[in-house]
Amino acid sequence: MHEAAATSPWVAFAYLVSGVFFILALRGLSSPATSRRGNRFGMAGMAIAVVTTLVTHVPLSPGSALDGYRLGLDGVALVEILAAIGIGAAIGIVTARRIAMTAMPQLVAAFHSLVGMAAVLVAVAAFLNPTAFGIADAAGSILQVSRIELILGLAIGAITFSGSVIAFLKLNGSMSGAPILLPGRHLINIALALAIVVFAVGFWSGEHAVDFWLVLGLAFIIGFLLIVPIGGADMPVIVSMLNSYSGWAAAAMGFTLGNSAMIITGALVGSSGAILSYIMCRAMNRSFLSVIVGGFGGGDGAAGGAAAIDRPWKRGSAEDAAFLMAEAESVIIVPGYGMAVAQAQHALREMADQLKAKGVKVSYAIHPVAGRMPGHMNVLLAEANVPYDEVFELDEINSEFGQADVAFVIGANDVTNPAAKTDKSSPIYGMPVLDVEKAKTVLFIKRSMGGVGYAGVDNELFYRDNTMMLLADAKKMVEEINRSID
Amino acid sequence: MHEAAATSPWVAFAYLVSGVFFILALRGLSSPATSRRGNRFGMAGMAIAVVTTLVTHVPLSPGSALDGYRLGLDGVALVEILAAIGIGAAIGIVTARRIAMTAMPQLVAAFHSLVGMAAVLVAVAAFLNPTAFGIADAAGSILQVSRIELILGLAIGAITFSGSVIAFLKLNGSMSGAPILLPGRHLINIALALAIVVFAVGFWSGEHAVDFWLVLGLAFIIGFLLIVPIGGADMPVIVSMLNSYSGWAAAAMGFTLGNSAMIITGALVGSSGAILSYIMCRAMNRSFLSVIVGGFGGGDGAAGGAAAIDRPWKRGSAEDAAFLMAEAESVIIVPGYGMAVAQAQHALREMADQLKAKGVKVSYAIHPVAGRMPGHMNVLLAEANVPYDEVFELDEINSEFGQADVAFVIGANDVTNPAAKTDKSSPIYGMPVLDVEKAKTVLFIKRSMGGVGYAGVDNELFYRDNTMMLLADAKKMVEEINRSID
Amino acid sequence: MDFVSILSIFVLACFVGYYVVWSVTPALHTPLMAVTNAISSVIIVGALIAAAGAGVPGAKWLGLLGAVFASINIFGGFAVTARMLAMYKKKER
Amino acid sequence: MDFVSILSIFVLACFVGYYVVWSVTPALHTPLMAVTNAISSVIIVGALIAAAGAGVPGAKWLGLLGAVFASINIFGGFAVTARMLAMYKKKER
Ligand SMILES: NC(=O)c1ccc[n+]([C@@H]2O[C@H](COP(=O)([O-])OP(=O)(O)OC[C@H]3O[C@@H](n4cnc5c(N)ncnc54)[C@H](OP(=O)(O)O)[C@@H]3O)[C@@H](O)[C@H]2O)c1
Ligand SMILES: NC(=O)c1ccc[n+]([C@@H]2O[C@H](COP(=O)([O-])OP(=O)(O)OC[C@H]3O[C@@H](n4cnc5c(N)ncnc54)[C@H](OP(=O)(O)O)[C@@H]3O)[C@@H](O)[C@H]2O)c1
Repeated sequence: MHEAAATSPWVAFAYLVSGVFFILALRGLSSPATSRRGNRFGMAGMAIAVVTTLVTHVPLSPGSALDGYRLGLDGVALVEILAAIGIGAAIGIVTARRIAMTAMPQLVAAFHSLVGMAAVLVAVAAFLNPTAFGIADAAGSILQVSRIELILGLAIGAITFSGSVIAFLKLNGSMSGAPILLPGRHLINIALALAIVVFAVGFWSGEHAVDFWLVLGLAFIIGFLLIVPIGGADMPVIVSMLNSYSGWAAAAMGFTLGNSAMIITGALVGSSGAILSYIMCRAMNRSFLSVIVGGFGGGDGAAGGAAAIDRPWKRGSAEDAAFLMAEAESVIIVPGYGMAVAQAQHALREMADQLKAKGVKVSYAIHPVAGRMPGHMNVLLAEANVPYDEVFELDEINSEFGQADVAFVIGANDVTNPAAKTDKSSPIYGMPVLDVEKAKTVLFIKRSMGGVGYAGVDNELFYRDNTMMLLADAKKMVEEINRSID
Repeated sequence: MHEAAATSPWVAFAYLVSGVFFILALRGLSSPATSRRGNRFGMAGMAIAVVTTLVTHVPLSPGSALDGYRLGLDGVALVEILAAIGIGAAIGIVTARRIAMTAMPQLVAAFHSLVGMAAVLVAVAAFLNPTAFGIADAAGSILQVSRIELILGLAIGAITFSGSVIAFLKLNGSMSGAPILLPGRHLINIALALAIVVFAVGFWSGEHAVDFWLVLGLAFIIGFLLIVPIGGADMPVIVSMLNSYSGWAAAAMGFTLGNSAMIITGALVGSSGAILSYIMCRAMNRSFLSVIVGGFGGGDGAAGGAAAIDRPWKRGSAEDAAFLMAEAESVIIVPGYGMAVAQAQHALREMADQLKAKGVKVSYAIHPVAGRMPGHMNVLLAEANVPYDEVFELDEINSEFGQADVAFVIGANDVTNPAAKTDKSSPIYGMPVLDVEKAKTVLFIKRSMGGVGYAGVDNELFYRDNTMMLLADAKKMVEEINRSID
Repeated sequence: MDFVSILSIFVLACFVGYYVVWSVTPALHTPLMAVTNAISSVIIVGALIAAAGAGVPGAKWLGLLGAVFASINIFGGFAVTARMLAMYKKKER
Repeated sequence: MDFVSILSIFVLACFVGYYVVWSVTPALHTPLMAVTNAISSVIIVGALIAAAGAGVPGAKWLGLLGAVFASINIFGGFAVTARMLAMYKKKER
């Protein structure tokens, strides 16, 4: 009965519209001006999908199906469903309101784990009640093609879940960011993966429950093992990869249900995650494989590492910096991960305002992997009310450092390191970097000479003649500078 | 029987692959380096579609269907089919080999008329023999939804055919390029369009043959009437629009046959034509509507028009030009329609070679609507072996005229006219133009001071102090310059 | 829908996804991650079907739990995206 | 294929077409016109079906004629595109 309703052309059409709205949602993100409308398209698409499903899958009280929908409506079940949505909505909205912008990476990871878990729950439910999903044959056993789709959705969902949980814990600092390297982990992972394939095939051929549950358990474990060895700072690539997985899981469920909204979404999200991972790897000049294999990036520059402190360098004070910038014609601000950690974006905006009031031309240069997630710096600057037309990508602004009086590097490190251009032995060799050293003066805010960036390498810029180091917490330093400019 | 074969999932899959190959064909055109592989994808996609159709629609001799395919094969019909393809192939390949690159606009128009005619023939055949197309119900009459698709394909095909024939005749010079303006033509066209709609609805509701033939006849007529009032020089927009139509006609037939290759192709071609028309209109700063309404562009500057010959201007000789350019550090060549007419591209390439041998930096600046069809100049320069990395689009090069010693304008006019930037009353006001006037010296090749460009307006540049007019046929002038450089 | 139709939709959607994501401006990559998260929760459709299905109570409760999780994501994802996007402003002139 | 599947394919293909055509470099717009011309002759599928259909000789002959026209376009279109594309060369270094 449900199936008859679900295959009405209008229902399929509604899901198509929903899918198209999702496309328009992402399309809106091609510019900040259209992005808000895009987000509304996304909400509308989701509303269409949910309402369509509620209408075509009204819960019926047992035995009453013959009376038609209206009479047989199972009111309790409907209330339960609406309550479930309501509870989720409340939790979601409160979280979204409260979260600090600097905590975005964790939030995204946490949300992914929920998508993964939801996919697992749906797959298990479909396994337990295939008739409700219209994937059972007359004898009540699951169609073979649906079994493949189901087990795929299950495994991907489980990996997404446990992987995202680890990513969340590492990003949130609830777990050490350092890579945890089990001995023989590659062998263990390969064995697990093979086992999953074997049991999946078993489920496909025989529909045995035990195969189903084994796949579920092993997928949880492999998701955990795959992510644990990866350093906290590599997590954004992983989060993006898991995002991609959650898309493919949705697509697999879409195949099961013949639902075009889910298939389109799956393809969109799958591509999005894959492309963002690719962009990050390219901008870091690392192969995706080297990220997945893990062991890189102890996290947050805690290492201290190879800094050669015996070379001479110049230390500056907030007053020096204020004087230099107030006299300058143009200042380019280069924010990095340290700005996010220090939450210095608001103070920074005030500084820029003061400088602009003095007639200084201020612009912001954003490296594609500055910070710890794609677009991280842009969101923080936007939060501090920096207009987005003062913020430039690497390609747009890199040629302008030569004409700038001051490059103001705040909490960025790797993305300015000239070793990437010259030193073939450097781990970041080949990564495109911002040419801050071409500015007349480079001001560098960081907390200590010993602290290194994500890649754990020393930055030769600190010791240049035209560099002045401002050693302090980014927010405190900028606030001091603000007081000195008058 | 045919239908049973046609609905096998493998057949649908083959058509999907064919459609994907067509996507990859267009995708290849995103850069010259990948374009040849793209074209091969296109051929492969077409081969898959044709072979799939031949295999699933083997001609059977009447009455033998029960014996199965192999026994009942109608050999004569098969030979006829292969012969038809062979004849088409021979004509097509010979034409493609022989055609001059300057005649591309005509060729494209001629090819479009054939697509339109093929669509008409297929629609008529489907009307005469609906069973073969699997669109007949048990009683032998055509399904209602198929009637809509059929009549749409028929009308669009017919309009594409007759419109393209006129476009071909105008572009080929077999018919005057001047717009032919019937009195009351808008009323006539509206009446015709209404009549087509009425008869189409009639066919949809009653399946009367007379409605079908009336739609066909009227569509031929309206295609003719719509294009006749449009000036020869506006034809490229029209050809592109007809290209778009032929795509939608293919898509309509694809709906009829449930064929994804045809649907995907239809959408690709439909978008392509529409986008190219849009690009042309935008680059000319005209609305699509004003093109469609017609009456613009008497063609080929024959008009002579408003040239104010009483203003002073400087005339140069080939020797002057040769001297100036040989001494220059950088020369930017701006080709236009006149270069195509004079077939001066080869001579121009030699000139550039000679200059480069003297250490002059030579580059080419191509305006999006230089010439008479999109990408026209690029093909001609490529024909003359100009490497494509010396050829730049408007956006890429426009800022460099300021540093150039010589802007060498050969047969271009409108695309350099500064009136587009300053004179609000000019018909080309608002169209983006090449800033040739910023070069130290502007050399202008055209045949006469009286001759104007496509838009029929005078160009104030001719009278500037830093302009030197080289009045002659473009090819002859360049050849003379070549002799003078030594 | 037959399998080849679904496959066709999927293949074409992958092309669309590829192009649409590459056209997202890098400045909005963080909102992109948030919004893809929200839309991938369209998996709620499956959860709702399970929750409405009669006969197997276990499946029903799993469906309800799935609906809770998915709607946390949906509402949270769209809300946080909206919050971020509201911050992107042009210079006032 | 049911109508909604076909419609879905069409809608998604329109998105793909939009993006794929905008990504064509302007220097190759003339080859683009030629190659779209060639692929739009996939309408030959309909002509071949008509030509193979038994019973109605008129339809058959129209199909054959359609096949001639379409294959002029197919072979001519791809050949002229190949000829043009062969001319686009990089600087030899
Ligand atoms: N954006 C992404 O999507 C992404 C993804 C994965 C990996 N990554 C990697 O992350 C790195 C980003 O480069 P980045 O230049 O932004 O950062 P970075 O190279 O990691 O450097 C951060 C700098 O900020 C300083 N810092 C930390 N906390 C601070 C505070 N409270 N006040 C002032 N300074 C502080 C650190 O030095 P002190 O400790 O001395 O203060 C360090 O020099 C790249 O290597 C990139 O490959 C980025
Ligand atoms: N490319 C497209 O897709 C497209 C489509 C539709 C319309 N258009 C329109 O076409 C125009 C193209 O601009 P354009 O600058 O390339 O050309 P144009 O403005 O039409 O000017 C052509 C110039 O070439 C000269 N000329 C003609 N034959 C010549 C010969 N044999 N030797 C030397 N010179 C010759 C003409 O002057 P003389 O007569 O004095 O020699 C004229 O000044 C634009 O207005 C555009 O809007 C283009």
